Amino acid sequence: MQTSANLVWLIALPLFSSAILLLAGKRANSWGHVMATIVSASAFTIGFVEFIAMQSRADENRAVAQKLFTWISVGSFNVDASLLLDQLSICFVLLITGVGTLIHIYSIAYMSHDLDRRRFFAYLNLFIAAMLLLVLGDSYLNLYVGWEGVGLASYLLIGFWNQKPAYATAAKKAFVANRVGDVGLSLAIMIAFATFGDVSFAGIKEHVEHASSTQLTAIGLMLLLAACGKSAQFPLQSWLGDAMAGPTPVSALIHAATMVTAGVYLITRSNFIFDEAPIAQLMVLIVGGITLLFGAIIGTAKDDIKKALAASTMSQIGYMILATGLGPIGYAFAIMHLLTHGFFKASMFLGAGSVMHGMKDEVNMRKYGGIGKFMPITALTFGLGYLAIIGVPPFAGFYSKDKIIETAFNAGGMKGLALGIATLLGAMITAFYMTRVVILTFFGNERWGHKDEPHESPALMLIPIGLLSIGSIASGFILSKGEGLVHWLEPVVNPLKEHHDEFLPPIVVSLMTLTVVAIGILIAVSKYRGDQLAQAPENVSVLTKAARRDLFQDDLNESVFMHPGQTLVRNILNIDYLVLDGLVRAVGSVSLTAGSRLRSLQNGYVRSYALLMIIGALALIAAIWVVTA
Amino acid sequence: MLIAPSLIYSLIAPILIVLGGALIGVLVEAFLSKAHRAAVQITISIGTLLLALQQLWRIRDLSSTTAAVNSVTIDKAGIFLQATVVVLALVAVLLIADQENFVAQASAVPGSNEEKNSLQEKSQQTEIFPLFLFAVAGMMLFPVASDLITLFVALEVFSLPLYLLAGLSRRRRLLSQESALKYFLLGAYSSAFFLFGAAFLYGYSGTISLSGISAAAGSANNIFLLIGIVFVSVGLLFKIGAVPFHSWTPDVYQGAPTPITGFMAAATKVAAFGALLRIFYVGFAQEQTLWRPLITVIAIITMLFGSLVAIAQRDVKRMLAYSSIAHAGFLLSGVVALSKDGLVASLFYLFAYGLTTIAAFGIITLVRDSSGEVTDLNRWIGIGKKSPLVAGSFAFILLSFAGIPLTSGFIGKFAIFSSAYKSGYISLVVVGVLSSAIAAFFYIRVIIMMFFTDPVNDSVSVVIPSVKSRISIIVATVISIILGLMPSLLLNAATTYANFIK
Amino acid sequence: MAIANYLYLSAILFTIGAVGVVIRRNAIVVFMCIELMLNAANLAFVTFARINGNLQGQVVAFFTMVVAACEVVVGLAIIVTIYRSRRSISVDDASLLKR
Amino acid sequence: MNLLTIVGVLPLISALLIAFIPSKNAELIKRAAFAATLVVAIASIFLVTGFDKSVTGMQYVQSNTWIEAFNINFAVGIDGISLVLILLSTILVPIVILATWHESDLGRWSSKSFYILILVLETLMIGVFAATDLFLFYVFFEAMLIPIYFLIGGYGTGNKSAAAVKFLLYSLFGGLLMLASVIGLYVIAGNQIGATFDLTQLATLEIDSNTQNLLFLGFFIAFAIKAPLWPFHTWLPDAAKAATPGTSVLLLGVLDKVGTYGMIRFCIALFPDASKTFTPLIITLAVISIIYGAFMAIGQKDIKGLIAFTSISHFGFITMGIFAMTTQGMSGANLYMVNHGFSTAALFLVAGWMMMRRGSSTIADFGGLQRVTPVMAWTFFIAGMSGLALPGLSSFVSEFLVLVGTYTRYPVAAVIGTLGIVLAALYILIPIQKTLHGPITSGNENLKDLNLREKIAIAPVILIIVVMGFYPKPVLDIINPTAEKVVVNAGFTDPVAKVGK
Repeated sequence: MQTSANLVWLIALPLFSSAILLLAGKRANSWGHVMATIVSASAFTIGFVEFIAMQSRADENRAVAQKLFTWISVGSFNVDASLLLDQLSICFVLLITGVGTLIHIYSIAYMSHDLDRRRFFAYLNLFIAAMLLLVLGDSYLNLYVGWEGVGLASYLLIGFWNQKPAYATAAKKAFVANRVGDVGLSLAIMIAFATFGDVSFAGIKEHVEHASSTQLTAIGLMLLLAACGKSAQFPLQSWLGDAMAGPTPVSALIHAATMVTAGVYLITRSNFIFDEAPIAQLMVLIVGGITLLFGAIIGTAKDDIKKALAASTMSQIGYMILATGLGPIGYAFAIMHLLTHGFFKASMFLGAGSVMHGMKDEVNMRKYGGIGKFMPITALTFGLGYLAIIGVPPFAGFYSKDKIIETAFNAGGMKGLALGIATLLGAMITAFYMTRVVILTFFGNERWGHKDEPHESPALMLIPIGLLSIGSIASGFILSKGEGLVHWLEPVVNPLKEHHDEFLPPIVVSLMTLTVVAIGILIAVSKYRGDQLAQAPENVSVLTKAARRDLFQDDLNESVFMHPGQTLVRNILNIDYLVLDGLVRAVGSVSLTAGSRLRSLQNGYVRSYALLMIIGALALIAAIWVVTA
Repeated sequence: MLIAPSLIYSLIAPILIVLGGALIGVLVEAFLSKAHRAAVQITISIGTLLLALQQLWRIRDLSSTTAAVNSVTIDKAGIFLQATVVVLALVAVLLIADQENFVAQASAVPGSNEEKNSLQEKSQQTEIFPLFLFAVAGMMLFPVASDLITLFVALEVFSLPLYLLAGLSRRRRLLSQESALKYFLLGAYSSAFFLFGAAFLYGYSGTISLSGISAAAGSANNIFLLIGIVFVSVGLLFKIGAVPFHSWTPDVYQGAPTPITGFMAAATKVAAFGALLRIFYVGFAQEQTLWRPLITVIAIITMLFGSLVAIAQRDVKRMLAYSSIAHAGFLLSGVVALSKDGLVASLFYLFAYGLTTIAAFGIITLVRDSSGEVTDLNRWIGIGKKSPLVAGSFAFILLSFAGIPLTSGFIGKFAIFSSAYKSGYISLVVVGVLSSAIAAFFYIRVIIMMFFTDPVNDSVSVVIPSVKSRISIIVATVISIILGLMPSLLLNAATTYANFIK
Repeated sequence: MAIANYLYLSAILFTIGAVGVVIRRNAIVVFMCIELMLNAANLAFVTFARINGNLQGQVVAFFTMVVAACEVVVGLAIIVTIYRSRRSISVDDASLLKR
Repeated sequence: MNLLTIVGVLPLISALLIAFIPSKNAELIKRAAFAATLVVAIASIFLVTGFDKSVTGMQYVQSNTWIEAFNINFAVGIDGISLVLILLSTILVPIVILATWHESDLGRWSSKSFYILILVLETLMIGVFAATDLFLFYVFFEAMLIPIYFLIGGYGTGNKSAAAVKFLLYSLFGGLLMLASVIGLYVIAGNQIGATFDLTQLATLEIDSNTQNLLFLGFFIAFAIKAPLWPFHTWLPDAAKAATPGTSVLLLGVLDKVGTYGMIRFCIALFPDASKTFTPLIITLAVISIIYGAFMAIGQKDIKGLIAFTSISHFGFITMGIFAMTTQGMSGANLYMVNHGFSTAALFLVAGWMMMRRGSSTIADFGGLQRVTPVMAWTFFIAGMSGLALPGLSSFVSEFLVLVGTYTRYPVAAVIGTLGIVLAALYILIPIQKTLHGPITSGNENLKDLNLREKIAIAPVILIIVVMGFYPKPVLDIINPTAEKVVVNAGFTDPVAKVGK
């Protein structure tokens, strides 16, 4: 394998930059954001250079590696800190640094009024570094470092305005939910080590066929748990909505485009395991299917524009996860959807941020309305993202989502049918809720209830949005052209080992998709056409109520984990004091009591002392008598 | 024709020297004017003790079973024990010389004018010195006595003066007199037991010599032997304060003048354990199946009882009394061990414990208020602040009692328990460590009171000791510290001297 | 008369003395009980001397008498002092030291 | 007298010298103490340079007769395991002194006695890790209690004397049980190979299984109390709450390590068979400790109590790693001891500063510190992250090694242990949210941020935490050979991966 000394800089640059910004303190206030952006852009440049170099090499030589140092080496457990840049990771590198840089630029303007902008950029850089480590690590353990690193960055950014208790809580919630997933990842690594004696991708891949399916299934399920945590998949999805507490660029970068897709990366990266573990793969499909509907349903009821988008993200990642569960052919489509989604969702989030920027940080869409005419560019770019996500050709989403739906149907049998219908249904709901968002925000009556008119955002914000919009228009076409991405990824995911019969011709699937999308749009239009109230209606269907409450996932978590957990803690506190410490204290008090009781033998009377002596002497005689007799 | 008994004077000279000193002391009382007595008596006491020590050093390598016909056996262990008694006496005599603790006129009724006058005249009851020397002589004789009659006589020679000394406290005289009465009555009672037991041993073996008793093993009437062993044991266990023959200990320790308590607690233990060891190692070694389980049980009860009851004490002297009971239990483990190791351990333990004990009681004499010594623990609160050095020394001594490493007490415990373990008495070791844990509680509580509690508005103060007391306390404490750090100094000696000849 | 009877007598005397110490309050009487015990031991010694056919026991008896005399001296001194202080020789009154 | 002995004796000599400085001159005493410990720290680093990593036996060996009668020697020497722990101690002490410069001012006694106690304690800490004579170890092990006892009782806060007593009595109880076992071992050695306390010789004894089990228990209970392991832990929270932060650092960071160190050095090395017998039980206790400590930590209202219980959880990990009997578990546990020392030090020192400034140790009394005292908040945050074993920080490496090492032999225990990872997030993040985040609550508006001295004190700790997270190799290289040897000597070999290499 080729080596490259550049890889480390991808991570080191943003990492150092982050450290410098944090250590320099206020001194860096004036130039911190600039440096951070430049660093991010440099990382993108490095990535791009590597990408060009990679393209120029033959398929089998495209991957490059760099060993930095021996990290942990104990007995047979040897993990090097080494990086691997292959066809799969380069996609991510470009996405992360590319979208990342745009969002850095956007944030310069977006955060310009925040006193802590420097800290914000430090966190952003930290995130970039961690995320790059996640996708560049050549072993599960290296990945794990990045995995938790992005969790940390996410925690810091969600809680960026942690002076608001709710935001701080949201950050904590995200971290804890992610940690639950992390347990899965660490268990997967342990099982992998116990099974293969190795935790590197290459090492495991080499021996995967010798492992029993039980072990592989276990590893697969644990990896899936990890993915659920990080990618906000059912049943660990509840943190994502709350994570919108972070500044909007964060939502765009971390909670839409990159970090939350790490689960997809993980499963794709572990394709060699999932391909040999059908049960785990089935679980992936089920999780993906449930989440894509779950997210979509939640999306229909949210009035907070960011939460609506977050639900959409959840749903879209559900698509990707589902695609990874479809086996070899699905990985490429998952990655493709991941990339296109990265563009259009980021663009929409930034658009939402732009709207908020113009609307005094108002997030409630019920208080929007008719903003399109005040913020035409934002509206336009948002619209492009909208068209992309609902899958209107030739926008990006059409190519990627259509492929997933098609592949889902092609899974065959009842499974294929169920998955196909689920994905179609998801597409319809997506069309519905996205249309709802667009109508509520940009069309209709003005409901913000104050005199100040919304204003368009500065160019520094609009340019990144614009660039992302181009991505939402074109990326789908580019990536799918000549099955480019599929072939590009082939060396990593070994696709097309088996070939399914086509359940339906592709064109039929596309038409079906377009039809349900149109139905979704029509329903939304008919429902939200005309003037809307500034308040959310109260008398709504049970389903809407449920969706507003995130389908009761929080309530479930609270009643199943949190409240029993709190009760448990209280009880353990009592047990500790009353029983364990109580025993210790009892030893003390028993000794004391015994001492006081025995003390009363000493009553001060000589005669009783003498009696005690006689008794003692007689007892001795009796004892000897017993012993000798 | 009468043949003069063969006496090896050099070997019994240490005892004779002390007895001689005591007699001279009596003469001094009779002939010297009051004003000079105290100084002379102190000089005589210290002088005789030093002389005795010097004589012991000269005979250190000699031994004989017939030092005084067949009644006294001078051997290595005997010499070690005698030396221990003399050294402890030397340290103690300096404390005793501090007349502040003693009654001005013993015969005066408490609270009477007579007493006030004698106090004003600063008269002193200097008879304590000859009494003290008699006691020392008895204690020196006790562990080397090798027949029953000598044992009995020695027992009485050291006990009778102590009965008197216990009643000579200057303050709280009623308590002091009471303690003397109790000590006397119970002591005499236990002597009667001892004597009765001795009679049966004689009946059993036809001889009063320990070696003869040993030789008669298995020959005759077991009932006699049984009664003999038990009753003789009762007498000895009484002296060491083993449960259930301990009752006198707390009362007498508390009531007696503190320097006497210290001397008694240290030296009596040495003498009594010396005799106990000799009797059991030499006289009853053949009947070990009979008495070892018995003494084991007594040791266990004694360790636990002493430690437990000490927890509930509020008076520092009483607390140390119970602590000494617990230590008697530990020491009994060495007796049960019935081995050279056990003997070495016992010798070391006795010396180290004795010194520490005298230091402890020496320090207690320093804590006073206007009406004399303060032994109520609640009033010891905060003396660490008033006098860190004294409190610190006391804390060290307590830690030594508790057997914390780097103190002599720890080495002693280790030696004793390992000898018991080696002889197969693991139960003793387990109970021993458990009761040490219990015991640690009350030692540490005193440290807390001294150091960690703020002094309330109390008139208790730590007086600056007289030169004599100071020397005594410092010597005892310093030797304790040295023995903790370099126990080899004494352990090697104990190893060399751990030998009873039969 | 069988020689063992002397031993029984000795044991009975000892028991009387031992029990007497426990049940009598007067310090003098208590003290006399102890003397009784010593004499019981003496009787035993003499008896055993007879049984064993040597004189050691007899000798011991003499020593015991002397020692007992010394004890009387010391004991009476203490009892008298107590009496002077308290105007009582009940051993039960001397029970300030306890617990 | 070799370097090891010099390093060990230096603090004691310094203590003696400091005793001659008049108490009034507190500043001079502090400086002298700091300088002395700094010299010790530097000298101990030279121990590493002279340490041959390829040798698994004891190095810097020195043996002098101490108590001839029992064949007790002043025998010291270090292998990888003890070297890193000695380093931990010697590095932490000057940091603690610097960090808690004014801690002694409020005590019952003078600063002088405080620093004398600290220095004496340092000698004992080094001694306990360096002793290769069982008796000598025992002496250090027990003697160490006394300075800590006085440090808690004399300079602590709150219910300090009760806590000090509880600590001392509990530890003494364990120590005395151990004494019984020490005696037993000594006697058995006397019967088999002649009386000795030499560890390598004691390891060759052949002891029947019943006796071995009992002796093992004597040692183990003492160490379990020291560590402390559930259910012997109840003294620790009290002691940690009452002690000053500096004392707590030494208590949790170094002294408690003696417990886990003892398990390796004595329980396993001397009684391999009994270790095998009791392993299931001990692993169970360890797992309970992990979970229980975490739950208790979540429920704590007091910062010190919180840190104490997190430590109990962490000691569960360490114990689990030790008794997993794999090289990963053993090395990981060892590394964990070091890492936990530093991260607890960071947590406790910063918490100490927070409490000193706020005048309260109740978590609820703080709020919004991130905006009032950013540097302090950051150090607390990083320490907290190390406490929850965030990858990239030192604790992660060790925790993961322990888990992976345990999994290969006891998968169920490891799986339950990983739950601790989630709970760790809760017990760290909840207090972080309450103290650092949220609005600035009243009483916290005017807190001062760290001053230069405090920054200098905490910087090396943070640095070590970060560097050891990315590059633990130097330490692992020291530990590995010894750890492997311990596992092999105990009669274990690592489970082999089922497929692959």
